[in-house]
Amino acid sequence: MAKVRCAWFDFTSCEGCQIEMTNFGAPFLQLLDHVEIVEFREVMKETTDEPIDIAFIEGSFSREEDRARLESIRERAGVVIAFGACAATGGINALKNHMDMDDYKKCVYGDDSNMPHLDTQKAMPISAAIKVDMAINGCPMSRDEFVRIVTQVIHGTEKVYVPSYPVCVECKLRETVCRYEEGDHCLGPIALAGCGAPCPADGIPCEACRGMVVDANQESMEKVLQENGGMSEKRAKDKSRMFTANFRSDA
Amino acid sequence: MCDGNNNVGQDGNILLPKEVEVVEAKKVTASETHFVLKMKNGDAMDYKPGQIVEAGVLGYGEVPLGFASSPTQTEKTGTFDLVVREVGKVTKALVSLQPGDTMTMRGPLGNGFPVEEFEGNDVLIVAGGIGLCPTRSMIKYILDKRDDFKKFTLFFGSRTPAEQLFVEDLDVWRGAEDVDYKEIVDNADENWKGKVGVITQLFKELDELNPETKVIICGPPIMYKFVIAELKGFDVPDENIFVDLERRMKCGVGKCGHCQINDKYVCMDGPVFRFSEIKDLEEAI
Amino acid sequence: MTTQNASIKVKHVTRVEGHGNIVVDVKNGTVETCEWRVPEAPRFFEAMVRGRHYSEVARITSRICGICSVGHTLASVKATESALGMTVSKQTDLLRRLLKHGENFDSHIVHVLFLVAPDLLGAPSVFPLLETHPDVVTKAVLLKKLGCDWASLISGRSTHPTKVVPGGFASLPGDAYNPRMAEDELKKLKKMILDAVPMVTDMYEVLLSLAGNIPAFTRETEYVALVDDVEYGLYDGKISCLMPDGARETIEVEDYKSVTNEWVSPLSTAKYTKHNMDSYAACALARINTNYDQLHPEAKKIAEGLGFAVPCFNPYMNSVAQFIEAVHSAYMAVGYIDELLEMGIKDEKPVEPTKFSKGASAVEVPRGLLFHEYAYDEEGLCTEGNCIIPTNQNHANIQLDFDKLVPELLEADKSEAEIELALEMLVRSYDPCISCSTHYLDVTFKK
Amino acid sequence: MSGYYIPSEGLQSFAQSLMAKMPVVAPVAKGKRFIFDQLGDVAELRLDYDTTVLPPKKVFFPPKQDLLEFDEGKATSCLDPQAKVLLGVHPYDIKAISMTDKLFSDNYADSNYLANREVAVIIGSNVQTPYERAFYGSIAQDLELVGHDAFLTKISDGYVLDVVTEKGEKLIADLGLADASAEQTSEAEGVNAKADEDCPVKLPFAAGDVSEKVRNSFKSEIWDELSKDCFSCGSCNLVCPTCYCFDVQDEWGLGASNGKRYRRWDGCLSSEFSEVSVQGGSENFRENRAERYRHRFMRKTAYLNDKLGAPACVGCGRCAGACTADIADPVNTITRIMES
Ligand SMILES: Cc1cc2nc3c(=O)[nH]c(=O)nc-3n(C[C@H](O)[C@H](O)[C@H](O)COP(=O)(O)OP(=O)(O)OC[C@H]3O[C@@H](n4cnc5c(N)ncnc54)[C@H](O)[C@@H]3O)c2cc1C
Ligand code: SF4
Ligand code: SF4
Ligand code: SF4
Repeated sequence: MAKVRCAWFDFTSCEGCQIEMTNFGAPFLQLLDHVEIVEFREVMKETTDEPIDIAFIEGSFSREEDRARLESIRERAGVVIAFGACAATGGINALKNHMDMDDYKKCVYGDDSNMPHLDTQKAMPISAAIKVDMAINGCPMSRDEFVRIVTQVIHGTEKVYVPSYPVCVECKLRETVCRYEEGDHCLGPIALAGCGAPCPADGIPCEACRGMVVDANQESMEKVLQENGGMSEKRAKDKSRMFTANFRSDA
Repeated sequence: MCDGNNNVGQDGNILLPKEVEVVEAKKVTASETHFVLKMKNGDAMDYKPGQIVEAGVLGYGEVPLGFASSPTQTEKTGTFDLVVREVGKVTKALVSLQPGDTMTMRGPLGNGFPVEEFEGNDVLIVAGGIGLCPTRSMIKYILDKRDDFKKFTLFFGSRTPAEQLFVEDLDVWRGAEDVDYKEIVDNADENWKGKVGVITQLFKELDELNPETKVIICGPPIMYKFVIAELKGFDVPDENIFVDLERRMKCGVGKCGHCQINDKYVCMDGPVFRFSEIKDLEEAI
Repeated sequence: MTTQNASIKVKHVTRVEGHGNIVVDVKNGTVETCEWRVPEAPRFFEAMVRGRHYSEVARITSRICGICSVGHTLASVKATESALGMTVSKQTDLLRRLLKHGENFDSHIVHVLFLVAPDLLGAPSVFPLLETHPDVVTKAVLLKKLGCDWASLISGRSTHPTKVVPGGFASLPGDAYNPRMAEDELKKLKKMILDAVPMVTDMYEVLLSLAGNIPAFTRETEYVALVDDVEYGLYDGKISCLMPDGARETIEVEDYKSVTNEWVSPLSTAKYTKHNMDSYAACALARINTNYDQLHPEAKKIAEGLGFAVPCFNPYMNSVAQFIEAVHSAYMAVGYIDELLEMGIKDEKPVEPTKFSKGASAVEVPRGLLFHEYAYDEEGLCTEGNCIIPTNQNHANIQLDFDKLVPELLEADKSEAEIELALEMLVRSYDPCISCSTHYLDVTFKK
Repeated sequence: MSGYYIPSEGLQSFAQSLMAKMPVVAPVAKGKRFIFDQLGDVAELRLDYDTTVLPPKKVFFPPKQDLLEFDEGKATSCLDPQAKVLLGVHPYDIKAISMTDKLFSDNYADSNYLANREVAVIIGSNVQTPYERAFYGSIAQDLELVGHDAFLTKISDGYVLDVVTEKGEKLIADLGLADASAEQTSEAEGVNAKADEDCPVKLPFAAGDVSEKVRNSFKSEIWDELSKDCFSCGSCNLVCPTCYCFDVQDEWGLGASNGKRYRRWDGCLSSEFSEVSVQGGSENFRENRAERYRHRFMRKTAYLNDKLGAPACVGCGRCAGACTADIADPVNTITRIMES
């Protein structure tokens, strides 16, 4: 089997998904038997102008000026994978999408906020700019899912199965005591699974970093957040802005 | 039902498939491939028309597929046929197999058509699109044992002439004396000289239909309702109508639950159902 | 002088986290422009935390940076604890220190072995080294994995930790759901660290053989780092400013703004800082210059072996300082684990807030000093936030290093390629984390 | 067979001597709840548990179970049954296990379940602390309590251990347990006879009536109303001791051609569960929440009754507690339907 040419590109993000690539240990070296890394700015100087088999794109699309670069990657790549939550859904960066630009600029840069290089637009998934074939979701991306998807793509599968059910399923499969039973709250019932539900297992709520399931029952979620999660109506309404701003019915 | 002997793999693991050799692989339409297959290790494939198998490729998964050949052929040649339409992950892996490659298989599974009940009766088969695959098994069976059946009528509808399956068979049936074959397409092309329209139009050409006729319907869900309405017009009782249903199936042996329609498991109680049994099951059709 | 004019254009200098530009313009032997620029897309975290509940704030600000997310999380929960009047338990304090060492070890291994070592070996990246130095790369990968597992065991995961929450920990180390299992997990970690010591020693030998390739450049500057009574300043303490003449000044964390004095440059989406001098450095070098005495004896041995002496004013030596710190962290961790096991692990719930006000914190992240500050309203919702990250604090210092280095290199008749490499290596030695500060490292030479 | 007596303070050493023979899986505390887990320290055994998050079916039918491994086109079975003691199983869970035993052995016997089941020794236990949502006292009453090998009953000053199979007898033969006295035996009988009375919630309808009425409500609009808050999260399926649906997926390994096929618990409440490709397109036979929600209740109260001889619900109450929207409680739902 010829090695698959892979490249990594980054946009607005914390680069944590790229760093997760270094956290595999020995399996990473095994993966290098099938994968040739041809571009990865964070760890290497080499770049390529040749066609790429798989382009992993990290970061959200948050500046119009990034569109051209995204398009050129799309042109060169056979498969484009949104790498991590920022690229797949807009990620944490979309937490400011409901705010007014002048307001958030002023908040951070004060009187200097009118300098033009500080302008941004709403943080969107890269699919807002180019066609994306699949996503390795999560904040940070799930290493297990990375291996699962990449090995399938290497073996020629174009349509990789990824779960469409909520995080509660994975929570049950690992027998985590539900946050609600511990007197906490959780967005698991509307959150897209695939991560293996690490957060509730570690004792914190699921913040839905992979976005929402299709047909998420947002109304019921608000109700549960108030009735069982003990939140005020306002907090319950604002709760899902953290990672799922672009999924909300008001987005 | 056939006994389970064919089914049980190593360690008695019912979910462990056996190996099947691809003898021929012929692309018959843009999306369908016709396979001729043979069990490896000299095992026999002992099935009834209308039964199914779980066919797969290791690393991609398994999917339910209906036999497209008649057991009468398998008895003679030791081979059997499947037709696979490429729609997704597993079917893509299946259609990429070449002669000499290995396909994995569990089966035969399911009930199949109640052949004994059909014997000595008139038979009408209404097949739409890929619904011709599982019914081909029965058609071939009837044609091979023609004397066991009375009048045999076959309706076949497809979306376009290019999507017609088994073109060699169709040629034979068009000219055959012992089958009343009628065909129609939803949309014609410039070379099509036949009828254009929906499959139910073919009923208009029938002067009469013996209410004792045993009818098989297999095609897209939308077809069932309209065909059954036509049959009502000829007073065919629900007990004489047989439908072939499709559901997602993971195990094929009545465990995984995916194919369940109310009380019924399509993989065990079906895929062939007497219409009278399921007509009140809301989720069935 | 032959390099009267220089014309080099390199786009996307690599092996740093985030994007930054260098613009150097030399005409007739005179440096006309020499600028370090950060055009990373701004991300506005301080605006995004407004209105969020205190339990969510660290989860948001962790996403400032995927590499020092443990540090951001710790700084964030500490600032929140200070604002909400929460005093954490001894167990929490020890576990967090153990975690902090885990992050330091983890990040330093990546930086020194994956990002800097290729420069010293003249390779474009770590991947060609797989062919030439397979043994070294394999060990580096295993050590990196150890760092990740170590931090993950305590914090849930090394990128965007889960278990670290205001008031303590959301759950026990590892997959433990009771104290007995937690103690087993810590024993496992101790064994993992001790088992890795021979690999660390091997890496020391490699570094020793390459030490000669580290450029000799010095520039006296102010060093800012944490000082802590308990240990070599990392997790907690006060701010110390060390002047080139050895003068020291200690400042309370609440008064961090009197040190950082942030200003916005039109060249950058990140903010710049300055204190007593025109710039200061906040990095491993700053820490080791400030706290050398508190290094673990085994780490001091490594420092001596590498010929490292304080005070050191060569910014390129920051990578060596990082390696020494990695060794320090490994030994310190073993001590902390022993202390925890001796105390016996208890299943503690995070402490609750006692007030709602404003509070600041400082934590040393692998690349320098980090400040977080928040204010909360009576509902526990954040009303304002401020994060000052080390790379921001180093931007001005990098600029001044450039200002001294470029003429020296021109003087020494270096080729364009050599100058380019020297500048890239300088930027890299600071281990900048630009996405922290707010992506693109372009080096542009104009004639 | 025979009854033995274990004094209160002897319970841990009893468990310890079992642990010396083979792994013991028993209830232990996890946060505010309990789970069945392999005992690491005998002091952690909690026979006073109310109920566990997941039912003990996980011991035979793990949430994720490898079915086969393959390499270079050759597949081999992953069956690897490990003998263990399953200690402290409540009667409702024993009933559920005998239901899954039947379901996995009917028609085609599934050795992936049965092999694990056969090597396990089950020691039941009476309910010392009933789960607040439990209604086992008023459902599946006619179902015989079978399938376990021994049963522990808490009495005033210890436990009576009833050994009911040879497998059970073999396990404890060399432990030197004292025989239970006639008083102890009759005290235990008394405890078990009134166990159902202590069950906190009661379902006041006969199974046959429920089955009929629920079936007849198939087309009722009540399902829309009942399922309005449903998240399609499937928690109600996954925690249920009598649910056994699964999904099968293939997964490649890191080598060139190796991998495995596994199954994982699935639930009819998830929307992908009933998706099919029909004629190449995609269709969902239970597209909306109400249809899926209804399917579960049909299965629990009607569809499997003939096969199992009782409704496919043993009244553990786990689904009621697991449903974040609190709409999965069979008692509430059945009552609403019966009263509609
Ligand atoms: C009784 C029966 C007989 C069949 N006979 C034939 C036949 O003779 N020839 C033929 O080409 N096809 C037949 N099918 C359909 C075939 O099983 C599906 O096309 C196949 O399962 C799709 O799998 P995939 O992995 O390629 O698609 P996927 O990538 O999984 O998905 C494509 C679509 O198929 C659906 N799907 C996934 N798994 C299944 C499943 N197990 N059953 C049904 N839909 C599924 C998905 O929801 C999706 O909409 C039959 C199905 C049944 C139930
Ligand atoms: S903890 Fe969250 S994800 Fe897990 S079951 Fe409860 S609500 Fe669902
Ligand atoms: S009924 Fe409750 S537990 Fe079941 S799928 Fe709906 S929300 Fe989830
Ligand atoms: S339906 Fe609910 S109460 Fe009944 S057995 Fe299942 S989980 Fe227990």
